[in-house]
Amino acid sequence: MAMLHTVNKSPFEKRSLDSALSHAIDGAAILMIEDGIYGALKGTAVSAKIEKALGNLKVYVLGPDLKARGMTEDQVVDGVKVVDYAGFVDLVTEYDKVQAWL
Amino acid sequence: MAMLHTVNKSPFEKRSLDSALSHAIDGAAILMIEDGIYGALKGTAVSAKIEKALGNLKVYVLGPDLKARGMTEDQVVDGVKVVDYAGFVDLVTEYDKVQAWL
Amino acid sequence: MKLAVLVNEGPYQHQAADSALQFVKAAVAKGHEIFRVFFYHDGVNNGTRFAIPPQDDRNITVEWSKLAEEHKLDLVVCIAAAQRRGILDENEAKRQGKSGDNIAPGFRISGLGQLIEAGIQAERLVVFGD
Amino acid sequence: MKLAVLVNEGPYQHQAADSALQFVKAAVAKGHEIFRVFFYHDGVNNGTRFAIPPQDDRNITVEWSKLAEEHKLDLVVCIAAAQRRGILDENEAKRQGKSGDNIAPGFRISGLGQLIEAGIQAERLVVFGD
Amino acid sequence: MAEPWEEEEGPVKKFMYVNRKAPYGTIYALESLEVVLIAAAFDQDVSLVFMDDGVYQLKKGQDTKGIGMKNFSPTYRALEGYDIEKLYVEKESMESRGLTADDMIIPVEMLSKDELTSLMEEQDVVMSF
Amino acid sequence: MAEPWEEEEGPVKKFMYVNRKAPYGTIYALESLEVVLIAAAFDQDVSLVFMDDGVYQLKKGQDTKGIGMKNFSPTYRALEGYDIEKLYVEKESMESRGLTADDMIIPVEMLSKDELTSLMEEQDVVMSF
Repeated sequence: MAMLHTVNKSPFEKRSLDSALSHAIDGAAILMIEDGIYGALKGTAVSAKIEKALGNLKVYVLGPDLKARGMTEDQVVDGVKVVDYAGFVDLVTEYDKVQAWL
Repeated sequence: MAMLHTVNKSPFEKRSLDSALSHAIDGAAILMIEDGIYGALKGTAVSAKIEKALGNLKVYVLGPDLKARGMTEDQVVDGVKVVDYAGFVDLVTEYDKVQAWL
Repeated sequence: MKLAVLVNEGPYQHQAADSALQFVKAAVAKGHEIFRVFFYHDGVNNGTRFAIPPQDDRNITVEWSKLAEEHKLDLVVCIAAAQRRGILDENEAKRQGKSGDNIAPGFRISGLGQLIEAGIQAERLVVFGD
Repeated sequence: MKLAVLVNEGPYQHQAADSALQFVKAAVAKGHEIFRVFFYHDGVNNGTRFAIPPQDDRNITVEWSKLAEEHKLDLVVCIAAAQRRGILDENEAKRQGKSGDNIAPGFRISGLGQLIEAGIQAERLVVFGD
Repeated sequence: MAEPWEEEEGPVKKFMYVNRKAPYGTIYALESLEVVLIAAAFDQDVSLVFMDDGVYQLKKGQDTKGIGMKNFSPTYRALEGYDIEKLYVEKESMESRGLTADDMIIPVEMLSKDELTSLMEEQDVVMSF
Repeated sequence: MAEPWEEEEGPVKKFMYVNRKAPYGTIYALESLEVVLIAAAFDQDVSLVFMDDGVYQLKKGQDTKGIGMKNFSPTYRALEGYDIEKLYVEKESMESRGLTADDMIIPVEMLSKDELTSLMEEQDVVMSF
């Protein structure tokens, strides 16, 4: 399996989501955690980035971080999968390695 | 005098320069310090932002931060003024108030 | 699977320490081995026993200490980063002529080699930071 | 002119503390009055005397302490932020039942009201952070 | 007109607290709120602004149980009791994030970027978190 | 081919250190370098990458006297002595910042974003600062 890329910052504040997306190969995964979850939402000025990324990447978002920020699963872009911390651990073991785009 | 806006982050990493520029009135000043100095340089993908801002704003960059990062005064966009810490203090007293776009 | 975790920020200011803590709890619950948790940069501030967060808030350092005791976790604070930021154990305090130390139970201070070793020995390294 | 300074980050991890220090030095050199330097968020970590940076690097806390002594600066560490992050003076340590304190000379621990007062009394407030 | 006993307490300054960070990812939102609660005791003219990712601080329905942190969003509802009534959100920040007034935990006044910029210029002290 | 005494020391892993932050504004560049210097003693396969604002770490002519901090950029020149010879900068990061190979304090190999992405996928461990 390819790499798991984690993104923990809001795409409205920092450019790390762009860096992650442009360095992920086909079949790699992006996991949005902490303030990174704002990048996974429908109907925002950056939603199109993730919609496009879903063409060749798996995209995940951390549910507990979503809920903490008052966002629900149905606000997430279609095709983005919601995982909990146990799912985060599974992703880490399923993919070959992890790169944190801090 | 209007407000002095300080920006301390690289415009390639964070969006705080954009926020500062879009909330500065005519006659206000922008001072770029720390990693913010990268926004003051000629020939980069973001130089046009400052060139445009110079139309209605005063733009300053902190010399010691410029030199620390290996940049020289002649690499700064024409019209941007280089100040030292004493000049920073002067700007703080000349303008009515200071807003730090952290 | 054998996992290692790197924490680059102190508690409270950034969520990194919380995220790392939740991740480690979930990994342990799934039966994975945590080879080591390494604290670098401001991450060393996770290891001060002097912190007293408000009573209605979590105490991140106490949670690390408890987790370490329950699951025999190896919590390593980088010595160089700790010196810069004022995290001391008894030995370091004596060696540096400082009056007292502030390291929390379950944490130990050691060198950066422990991070590289974690990278070699563990099958995955997961990094939490700003 | 009467100036106040707010420092929101700890030393070393971010340049904020260095910038604040250089700014205060320059302001004092120009004859301005520094009404107060207030340390908030991780900024409270400027006030630990336990830090031992490498010998070829600056010691930010020692520089604050020296500056405070030379120019009678009022260096105030926010009590709530300090409790969260493990910065204690003798009183606080006793009150909280902690073994020892780590506050550096020239710093005092006080409430957030001191920041608001600085905003009221000073003619300019300059903020340094991440 | 200021009453005479108010005059005695010194000048009333216009303080604006600008919140530009999302909650929980960093502590700035929470510790900024702690400043504002203290500020309320000083009888100054206080405004709170939420712009950029700061608008997320007021999102309804926050539930932090899963991340082990305290949900401090109910405190925003208490601000009125502290006589802090000038709360503003920036329209452009809301729109680019797909948020509307209905998403907010408390009623706030929506200002355009230009209106907010003007208001900011009227202040004596701006503290940004 | 590995020599027999190298075999004894356990597996050689491919470690990549990714530097994405500018120097001095934050400590990550300096403390990342400290990791790399220690890593050199472990006989692993080490690569250093400079991308995004990390390319600024290698800018020639750094002079930190005015900010009171230590100029650590000469240490990059010492990396060769530690047998750390795989240094890469990302072409796209350089170009958007108006930098060329001539601006760099040491000779580095310039890789395109796609080449760098492939190289990153070949690694066993990626540490990013």
